[in-house]
Amino acid sequence: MDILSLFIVFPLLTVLVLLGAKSLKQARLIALAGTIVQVGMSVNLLFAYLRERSVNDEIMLFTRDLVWFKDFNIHYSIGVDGISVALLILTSLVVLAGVFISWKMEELPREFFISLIVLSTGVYGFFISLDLFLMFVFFEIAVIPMFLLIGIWGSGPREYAAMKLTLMLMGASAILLVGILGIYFNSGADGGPLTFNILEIAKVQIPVEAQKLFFPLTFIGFAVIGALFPFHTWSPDGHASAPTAVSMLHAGVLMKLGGYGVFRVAMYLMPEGTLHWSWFFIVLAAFGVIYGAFAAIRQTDLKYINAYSSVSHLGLVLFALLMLNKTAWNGAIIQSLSHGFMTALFFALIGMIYERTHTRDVTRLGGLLKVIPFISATYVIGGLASLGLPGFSGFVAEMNIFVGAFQHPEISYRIASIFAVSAIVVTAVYILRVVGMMLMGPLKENSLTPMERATWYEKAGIFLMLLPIIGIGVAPLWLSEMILQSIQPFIQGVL
Amino acid sequence: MMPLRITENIHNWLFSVMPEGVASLVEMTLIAVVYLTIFAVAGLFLVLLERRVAAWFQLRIGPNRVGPQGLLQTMADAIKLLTKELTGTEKADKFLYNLAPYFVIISALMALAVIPFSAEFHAFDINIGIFFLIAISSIGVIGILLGGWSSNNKYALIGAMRSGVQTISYELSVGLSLLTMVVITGSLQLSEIIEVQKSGWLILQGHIPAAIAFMVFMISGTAETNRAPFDMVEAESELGAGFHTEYSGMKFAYFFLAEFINMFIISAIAATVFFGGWLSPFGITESIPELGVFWFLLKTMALVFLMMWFRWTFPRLRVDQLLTLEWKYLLPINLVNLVLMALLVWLNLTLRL
Amino acid sequence: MDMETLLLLRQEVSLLLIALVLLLFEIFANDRNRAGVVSLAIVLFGLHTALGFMDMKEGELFGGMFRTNALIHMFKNILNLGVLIVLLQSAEWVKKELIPQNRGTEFFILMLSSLLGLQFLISSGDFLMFYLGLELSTLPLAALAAFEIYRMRSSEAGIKLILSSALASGITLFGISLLYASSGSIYYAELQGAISENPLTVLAMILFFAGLGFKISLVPFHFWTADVYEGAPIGIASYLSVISKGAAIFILMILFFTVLKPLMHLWENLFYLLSVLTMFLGNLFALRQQNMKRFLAFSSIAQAGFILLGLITGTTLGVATVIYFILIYIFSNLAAFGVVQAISTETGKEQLQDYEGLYRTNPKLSLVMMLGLFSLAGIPPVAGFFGKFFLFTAAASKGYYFLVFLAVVNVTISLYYYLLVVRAMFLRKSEHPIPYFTNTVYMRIGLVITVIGILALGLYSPIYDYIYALSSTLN
Amino acid sequence: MIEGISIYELLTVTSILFFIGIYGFITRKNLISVLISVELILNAGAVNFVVINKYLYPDVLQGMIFSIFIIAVAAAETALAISIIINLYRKISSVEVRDVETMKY
Amino acid sequence: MGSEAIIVFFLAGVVLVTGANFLSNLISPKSDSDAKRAPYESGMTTIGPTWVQFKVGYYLFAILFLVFDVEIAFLVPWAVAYKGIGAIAFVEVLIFLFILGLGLLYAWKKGALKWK
Repeated sequence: MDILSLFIVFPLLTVLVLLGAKSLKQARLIALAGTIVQVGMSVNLLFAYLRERSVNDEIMLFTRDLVWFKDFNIHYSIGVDGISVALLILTSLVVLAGVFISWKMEELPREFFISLIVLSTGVYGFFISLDLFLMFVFFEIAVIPMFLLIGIWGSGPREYAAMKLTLMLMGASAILLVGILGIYFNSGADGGPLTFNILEIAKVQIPVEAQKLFFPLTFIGFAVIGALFPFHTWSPDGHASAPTAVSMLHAGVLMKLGGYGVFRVAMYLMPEGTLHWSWFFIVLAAFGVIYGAFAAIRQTDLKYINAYSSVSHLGLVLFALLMLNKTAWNGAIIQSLSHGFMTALFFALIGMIYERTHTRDVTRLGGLLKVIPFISATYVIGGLASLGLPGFSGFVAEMNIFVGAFQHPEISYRIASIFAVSAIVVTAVYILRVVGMMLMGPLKENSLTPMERATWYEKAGIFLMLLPIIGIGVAPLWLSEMILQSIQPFIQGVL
Repeated sequence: MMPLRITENIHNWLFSVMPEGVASLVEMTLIAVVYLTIFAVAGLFLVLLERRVAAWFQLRIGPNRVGPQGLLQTMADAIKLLTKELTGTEKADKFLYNLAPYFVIISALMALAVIPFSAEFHAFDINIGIFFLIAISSIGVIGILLGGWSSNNKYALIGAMRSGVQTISYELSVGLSLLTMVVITGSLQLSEIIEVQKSGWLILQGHIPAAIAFMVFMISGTAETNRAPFDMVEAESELGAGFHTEYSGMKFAYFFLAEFINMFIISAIAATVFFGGWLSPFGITESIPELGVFWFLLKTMALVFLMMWFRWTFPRLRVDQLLTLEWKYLLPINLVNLVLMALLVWLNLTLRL
Repeated sequence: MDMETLLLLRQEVSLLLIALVLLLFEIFANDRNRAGVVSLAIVLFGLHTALGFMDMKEGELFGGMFRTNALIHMFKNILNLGVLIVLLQSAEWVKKELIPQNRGTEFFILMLSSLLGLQFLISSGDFLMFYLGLELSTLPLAALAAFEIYRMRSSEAGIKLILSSALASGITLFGISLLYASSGSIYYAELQGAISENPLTVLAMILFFAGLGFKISLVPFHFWTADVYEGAPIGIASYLSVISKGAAIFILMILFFTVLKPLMHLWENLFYLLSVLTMFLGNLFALRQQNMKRFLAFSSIAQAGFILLGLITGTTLGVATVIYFILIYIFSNLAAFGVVQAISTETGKEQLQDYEGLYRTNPKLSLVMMLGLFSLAGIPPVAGFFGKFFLFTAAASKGYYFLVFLAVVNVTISLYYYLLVVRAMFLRKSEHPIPYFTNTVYMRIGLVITVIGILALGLYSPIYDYIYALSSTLN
Repeated sequence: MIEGISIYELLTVTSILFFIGIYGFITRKNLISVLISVELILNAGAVNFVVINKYLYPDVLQGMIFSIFIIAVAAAETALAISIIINLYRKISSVEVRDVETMKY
Repeated sequence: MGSEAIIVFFLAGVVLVTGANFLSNLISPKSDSDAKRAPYESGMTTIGPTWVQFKVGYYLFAILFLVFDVEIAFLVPWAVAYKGIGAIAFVEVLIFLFILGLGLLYAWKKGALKWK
């Protein structure tokens, strides 16, 4: 078993073991053990990658290629570069944190953890696959458990939210499928064999007409899960109804699939298509950034605030990717990671607050810093990271993005960048507003009841998220280097 | 060869004096008239015969007033029927009510067309003769059903339904027993069937299975004509007159006539298929083909007499007995018999003189 | 009538023998041992299915009326397997409903006769055999649809099925006669070179298509589908939805890809149109169904629309993907129907709302149902996804990207109503859920086979490779 | 072959028969009438086969054989349909189409 | 005579019935009364509708008849061609009749042949 296939096989084994679990205790212990091993695996992968990278300058490392359907030239083809490794680590950490946060999952615990782990399997698979077909399979595997997770364990209009989320994402994947088929049938170089392999397609020049046709399909297909405006509407509803751990995973990991897919498939394989369409999607992305920020101001529900801020932040990721230069891309990927940790942290904290106060309405909360100081303090830290305070990951990401964006030679792109930058100000407004209303000030009725301090498992979850935020913020170069190295071949391909 | 030459002579004469189209038209009309005459005469004669035979069985004299030996009795009956009022029932389905006689008469007439009276006296020597006969004889039952149904009379309806179930049931046996004989001849054309019999009547050629087939055919043929002992269709003690209860006068006469013609047809078929038709026994009059008609009629009348004999020998069957007889005895026997005959032909065990 | 002939006819002869054995059993059975027919039939048919996997030679019989080759043989095995599952799933119903009425054997005999018809249909080498197969497969089904004689709806289903099928086959017949008029033969082999485009042939083709379109329940001929599925016993509905539909598609494919190939530029457009109509209509009507059987009926109409995507290609790829899809579709749909059957037999409940909270009382059944529905919807990693993906690939290989786009839109619509069922089973809680019950051995085996099929068919690629290798023999 | 009548006339007759059948199937309100309409269609097909065989391809009897089988199948179809209709009639005492439309959409 | 004979005989039948009907209408007396038009029911007024529902037995036999009649339709060509073919035709008809015989047995066992 190679180091990457383990990421698919091990979670499935965990699921099998979980099937035998009889009670909450057993289930969560098995899940915890499984996810800890996953974190171990991803950290191990990081070191193995760094070791291998120093001697090997292939685009993808640890590749493995097995023929699956030979008539379609579908392969089980996997491999990673720096970007994938970083995202894998993000995933494993968020999943582990999710298990911690769900420590008290009373209802159908076994099924809950199974769904959670199946979801993570889909995400792992997506990040490591080099075959479009395989990638698509994992993409859908990652989406479908969301239906059950939100539908069964969610709150509020959970059925509606689950249905909306699933249908929109599956609809997007359906559009994506057309795009993938388009790529596939144009992947044969001069009548050569057709292939789904990303690296091989990249070597072939897809006809420009085909690129112009299939780029938007592929792009939208992926970007919907990256909450591109106006296809973002599933996201706030989904977040609001989902249970805490699911929100974390969803915003922290699942939405990253969009950016990653856009980057790795749409833009990498169809550079001419990218150039042809980028203005259009930049407008959408920039609009999404601003729209998300302003929408967040208007919300009173904590989860909605965070959801719209996700729309805004991920809009920034797509925006940066479309800027088509190294710095912006670097920023986009760091933003992905940073947002992943940050938003997961937020959702975890919101979950904890909700558990204690039974409301997510900011206007009904106040003075929480006095009663639950640890949770409140971490919320402030997360908020500061989110609005891009230097020293935290958000700053590094947004800095890179805006620097990159302004490097773009065309004036119209710069104007768009200015608009996008202005969103930062709005971000600061809504973050500080929430902090001010909820954490400071006098205690309100919902905050009055005596509250439990953060438990050990909650703290564990929080620290898992907090450390990387600070880590990236303090020592970004280490990460940047890894990413830039991986971006290199893409730069050559696209620009 | 004299009497048979007549047709040819007439044919030649007609075509010599008239244009072709008119000639053939006239010829056809002639043929139709001849057959209609046969139809009527045979019907009248058979009715008379029936009455005389019945009387003979019951040691009475039977009709003897009208004409010499009562020969004109049925003629008088016919005229009487012609002058009777035609009544109808209220709420009857007028169209179907009037249509029904056409069915029975036409089917009987058409069946008559394929009967070979002799080598030359054969109006319609079609290559699927027997098949045609089976087909056309099943049309008659539609007339009966229509008549019964459209009369708006319960007796008529019940009679018709009984007739339907009986006729279709026994039709199977008729068909199968004829098919059994076709296996020997390998042809459906009646003239060819007779040709084959020049080396021995089929009942002799096929010996045991042929005898079985003959018996089955006579039984089911009797049943198909709704004659006693299979006449619960018109069981007067139960149903008035059965399906034609509401028919009067001439319309009643059609059914009556058709029934007797059908009896003649059944006998004629049996005579043709089993007893060599117009062939003389052992070829004794082979040199005089004019006697063909005589032999044919002789055999047919013998079989008609047999059917009349049945009537005064067996009691009427109940409907369940009737169906049991067909479905549980005749049909399985027939199927086995068919296989037996096939085996016989395959192994070449048929008798040839 | 030598041994070799018999070996070519092996499948059909063995089916016929089973039917006759069952008939004999029925003739000599008494009230005490009558229930034994269920086991007898299933065991015999299981043997038949197993023996079917032996190799078979290629050949023709009756002067080309009947022909068989590896591809046809394989498809017969697929049908056998499907029917075996149907029989297993219906066993309990037969025992409960039919045996006391003394009508158990007939169910099996009619079912096997219908299968026999289908096998002749797909083995046909001329239109006479084709027509006979078509009718032999439909008529017993009409009898079966009306089998619950004490239920009005069953009779209604029966009469609707028989009348509309007779209409369709009549139209087909007329089409065949015109085809015969234009080319002078009813043998496929002789027709193959003789077809040329002229108005008569085109008319003939369109009329001919009607009968098969009816069996596949494509849109202008779909009216019977929902009513029949709802009224008929569930086993029959599932048979109609997968087995007879699959066989009809198979023979349609053979005919259009070989005999009617010269008219391809015409039927391409026909299929295109019908595919779009069928998908949309099936899906839109399925959205509003509350009865599980009706719901599955419309879903199966929609699935037929998807299958046309593969038929439109006229290539080996199309053949392989269509057969592969049918195979998967058999397992998926039978899984769904199996659960409906199990629940209906046990409790008599067939409405969607009855399924609320099913997971909490009958988790295994609802998991099977979920797998089946996900497979129908085409969600990885279950087999249905692979089937659909390959079908779309086949269509895209001919450049029908827009059609594929419409199809994926429909996949999304269909996902909605499949999720409605999942929602009822998993998300909802009910005041009166269906109580826990255990299934009989037969039903379990029937469901387990479908689950294995659903899980294995997609991930285990040699099956597809095998089908593809055989498909290349068609053209 | 019938003298003086060409294949066109015969095929016209069968086509008319066919379309009468279709029309009847759609418009008739009585199940039996619908059944009869269907039979008309089948018979149109059967006659077609015979006519085409006789006029166009008299050497081989494909069409004739076909028509025999059509008759057989039509008989089976009718038998079955009638049985079901009888069963329906015993339940609802009607053979009207509108009375067997309990299931809709 | 050719196949037009059949038309001749058909027309002859039509002429016969129509002519006799015409004649009879001409010479027969005509009088009308309600009693005359009443259906005959053993001298009683009729009870209930005439077109009563029939027992299913009739239809059962009709359907059985259909089966065997069609069988005959298939046996006819066989019987005609039998002599020229020999053994194989014998075996085939044996199979054919065996299956049919089983059908008959089945109907028997199921009580379809019983007039209840």
